[in-house]
Amino acid sequence: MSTPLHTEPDRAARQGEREFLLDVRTQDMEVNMGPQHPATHGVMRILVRADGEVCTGAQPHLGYLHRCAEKIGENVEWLQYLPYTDRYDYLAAMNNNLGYSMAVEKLMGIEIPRRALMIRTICAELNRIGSHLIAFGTYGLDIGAFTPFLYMFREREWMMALFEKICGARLTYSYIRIGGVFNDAPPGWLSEVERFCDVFEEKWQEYVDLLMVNHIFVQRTANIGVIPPAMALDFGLTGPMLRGSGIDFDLRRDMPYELYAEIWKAGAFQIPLGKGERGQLGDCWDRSYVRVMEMIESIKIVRWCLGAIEPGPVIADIPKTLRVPNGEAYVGIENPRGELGHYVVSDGGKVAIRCRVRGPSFTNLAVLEELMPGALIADAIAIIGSTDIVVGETDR
Amino acid sequence: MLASATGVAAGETGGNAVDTFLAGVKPEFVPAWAVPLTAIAIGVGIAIALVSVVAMFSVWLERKVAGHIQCRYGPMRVGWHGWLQPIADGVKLLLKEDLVPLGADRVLYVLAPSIVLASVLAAMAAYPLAPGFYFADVDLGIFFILAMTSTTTIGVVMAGWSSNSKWSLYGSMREAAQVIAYEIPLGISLLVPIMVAGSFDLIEVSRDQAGFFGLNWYIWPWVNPFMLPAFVLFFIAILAETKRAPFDLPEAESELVAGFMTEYSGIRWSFFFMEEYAAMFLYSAVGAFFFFGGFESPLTWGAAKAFGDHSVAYQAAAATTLIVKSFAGVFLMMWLRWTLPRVRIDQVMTLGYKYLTPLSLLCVLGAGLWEVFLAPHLSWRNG
Amino acid sequence: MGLLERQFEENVLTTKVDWLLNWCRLSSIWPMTFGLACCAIEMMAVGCAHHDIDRFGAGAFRASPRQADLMIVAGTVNFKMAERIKRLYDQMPAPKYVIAMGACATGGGPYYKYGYTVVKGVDRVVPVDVYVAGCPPRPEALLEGLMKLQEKIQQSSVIRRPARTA
Amino acid sequence: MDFRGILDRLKTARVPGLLGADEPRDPNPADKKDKGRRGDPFVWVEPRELPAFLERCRDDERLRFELLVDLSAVDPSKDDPNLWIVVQLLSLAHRHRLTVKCTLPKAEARLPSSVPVYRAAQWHERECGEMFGITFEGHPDPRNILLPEDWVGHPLRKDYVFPDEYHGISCK
Repeated sequence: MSTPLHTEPDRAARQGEREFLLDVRTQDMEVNMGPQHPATHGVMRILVRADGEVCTGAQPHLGYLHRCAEKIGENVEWLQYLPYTDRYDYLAAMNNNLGYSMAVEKLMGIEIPRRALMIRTICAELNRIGSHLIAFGTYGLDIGAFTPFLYMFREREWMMALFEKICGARLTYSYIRIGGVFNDAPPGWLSEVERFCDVFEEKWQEYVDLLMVNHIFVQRTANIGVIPPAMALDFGLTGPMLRGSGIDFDLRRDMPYELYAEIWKAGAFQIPLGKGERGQLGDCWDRSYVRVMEMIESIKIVRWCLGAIEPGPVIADIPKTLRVPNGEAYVGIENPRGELGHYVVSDGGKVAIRCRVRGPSFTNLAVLEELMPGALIADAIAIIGSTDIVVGETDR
Repeated sequence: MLASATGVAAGETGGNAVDTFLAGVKPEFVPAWAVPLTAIAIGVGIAIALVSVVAMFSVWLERKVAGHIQCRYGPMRVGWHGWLQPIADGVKLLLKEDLVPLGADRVLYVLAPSIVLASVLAAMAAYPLAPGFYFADVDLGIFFILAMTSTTTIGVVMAGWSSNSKWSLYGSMREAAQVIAYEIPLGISLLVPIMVAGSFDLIEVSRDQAGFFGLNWYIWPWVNPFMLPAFVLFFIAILAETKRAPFDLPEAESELVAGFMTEYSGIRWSFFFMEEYAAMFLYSAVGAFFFFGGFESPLTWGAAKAFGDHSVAYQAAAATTLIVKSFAGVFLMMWLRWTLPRVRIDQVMTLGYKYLTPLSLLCVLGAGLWEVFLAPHLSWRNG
Repeated sequence: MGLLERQFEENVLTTKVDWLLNWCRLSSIWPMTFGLACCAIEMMAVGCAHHDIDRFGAGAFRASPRQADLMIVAGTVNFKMAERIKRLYDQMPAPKYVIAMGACATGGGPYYKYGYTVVKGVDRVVPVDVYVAGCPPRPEALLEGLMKLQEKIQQSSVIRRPARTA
Repeated sequence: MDFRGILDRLKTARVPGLLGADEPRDPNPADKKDKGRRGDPFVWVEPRELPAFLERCRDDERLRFELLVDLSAVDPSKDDPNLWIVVQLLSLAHRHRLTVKCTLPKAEARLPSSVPVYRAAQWHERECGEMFGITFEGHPDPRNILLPEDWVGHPLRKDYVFPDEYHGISCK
């Protein structure tokens, strides 16, 4: 662990450690990791106060991609709001659709046909794999390894082709609707998903060997940006950030929704947990480890669904113009980045009173201010990469 | 003890092939002092041509190697398999607007790229293309090359400081720290082959490794067991010197936007680019000379047997072997760049000072002891 | 290039020189890594192995605006980002081009009606050369946009005096 | 524990600021206008006491709401004089959720900040403040988080008028 010489602004000498630089008064430099920076995954500005290479403070500035999702939620009809849900976390659009649809279904109290639940779970888990692939690929890019990013896009292209076959879009699907899914899976789609799972498992092993256990990658991520469990809870982190710090909580298992209770009982998947193998518990390496292992768990869930799916209707009967009964509901689901919550208030009309979106990246990013002081500039990039944020979801 | 027998074969030592040739064909009315000047002009022309050709080819090679490592094609539409790509890049960079950022220290900003490129060109001068064809047969060959290439740091620090941007300041500070730290192991690990060869002159070293099927190359353990570890340290040091692969911190893509080159555009930026590729070519050529038998290979051995030492065929064979070996080194560096992640600055420093420098000192100690005590008794060494 | 720019009248020689200079410019357009939103993911897909943009010589994504010729505005532009885009555009050296990728950059896209912070089209901030439709446009659409830009560069005049419009 | 259990625990532990609870109910057939209520139950809390209430929820042994999942506000309608503050709590230990609501007059929307209780509240409160015009007393850094610094008006209020020009870029 590279213990930085002086993180306190007034540069008091540590106990016992003679600080020979004490008389040199250097001024901290304010560096703008601006909205256009290769490592900020989109448009997020971080004002880093650095003394040489050592960061002494960081202040994230958001809002460069604020697209007024919540105001639109109050002006657009229920079903028309679905395309907007794809666009805030554009790496896991299926999970966003699922979250919003479940919130409205909870208010309406309708029953979803079993085949629709199956297809929903398959799509959500495939999208989780795609999202983790990009997260892991761009993390390699931040650390400096260019090639793993392109290998992972090879798998993601296949996943996008699968989604294109089922709903016609590569990135913004609007496929999971209120009451079920838009249309049934085309013939041969399920067997292709099966083939995808088989191929993906050996490719997954290749990624682990290529990057996860690469010595330089480990040196750049172990013991960096350590989040103790107490800090994780205080900052309200969820998802891989929480599990990376060793807290064993996953909405799919602990507060199951849709089919996950049944899948968990069938023992199809486990929840990977950060164990601090390569450094302290809760460092950047652990978070990446949790994301990589989650990909394999998602494959197991998809395999279980493929085994248990049978023909049947795919959408409950929904009136053309939806009128959601009076009431309010909050539904949180396990998005690849954490808990994606939809808080929907309706007074029985065609348009929502309030459609609040709780983005996991928004909360996970707040911990950055706590992790940056004392890290080198190169570590700061590794920490930002390990939080795996999507700016569309941070700014909504 | 080794050099005397073979010295005469390459024409009188000391003089420059181009110089003697010009003196011979010089008409009367041309004054005497014109000959060395034209020789120097020709030499500078050759050096610049060599550097630009090498940079052009390396740019194309890099994009194709990167492409194929990442299972894609790389440039295809610009001429057959994109061979016209470097020419298009070069001309486009020439046509770019020549801008100097506001608040930049104009003189240093403009001077920096030229210093950087000049140092590599100067180093190229002492680089013999073939045993008989070289610009300057400098007795202190490798000593001169190392001295010249170490001046690039000055140019880079000037660039970083003068372009008035925080990112380039970071890049240049890292560059200064890293390159200076790795010059020590670079110099020391080269001592091992110099000790075995007994001379700094590149042509002498290469001739000393002549022999059947390259069995006399220095890299083999039976010549000196400490040569292989010395080569490994040498290779790591030149990776850091040319800011490549795991050590590309000064121009860290994902951290410092574009490192010390952030504010440069157009032709000035391409100077830095050419310097990087020329330095890669030069260092791998030095590696080829001192570890992999410079001009000596089965090809030259056959050509020497068939056409004798002075024939053009022998010179051509020697030049091709050297070019092939150098580009093998360049390819290896490119291969590393697209696979390994980047190391952090303090890890680079600890590796340089705490591990590479002591290890290279050990190598020199071991090689010295081997040379003094064991080498005279080994039959194949005294050949 | 200031001296030579647009000085000569049109004849067989200058058109040939123009053709060559334009060919060099269009075959090495270096885009700037500038992804805003969902279109950025499709831009990454274009840079990757399946639809390789490097085949057109445009694969070197430069992070610094100084070394980039092409700014692909991929995603929604909002007011807070508009000033940054203007500054980045000004920092790019002279022959620079802009591709407005996706419905948001072209005209506000799905956020046109109720997006109070969304700029209704990036052409209100920077001059745009090629508009690519789609939300997000398929990688092939972006490649087609790049080819359209290459055609546009092909016709531009470098050293010829542009035809005197009335 | 289900909602009833949590409510009883809140009452027995005499948690400060508890006003009442509201649970989903079917529309009683008698009067036409009563549309009933669907969805989640929630708890009404006195706004001045919100931080103390949250602290007790977090530290109470039987409740253990370690995670503040979300803190946001709702403007029910144009003519309703009140705003709602909605807090979602989640307990990892006992696997249960709680929604806490309090009403604030629109004209004078002030309440103490709950950042000392949950650090996660910091950014949520900043977003709430800029979108609804609520001032959180004692918030360490009350700048705008999503909107530009010089933005006029609070967009998520029902009576918000869209701007027609910003820094020279027209919005029409």
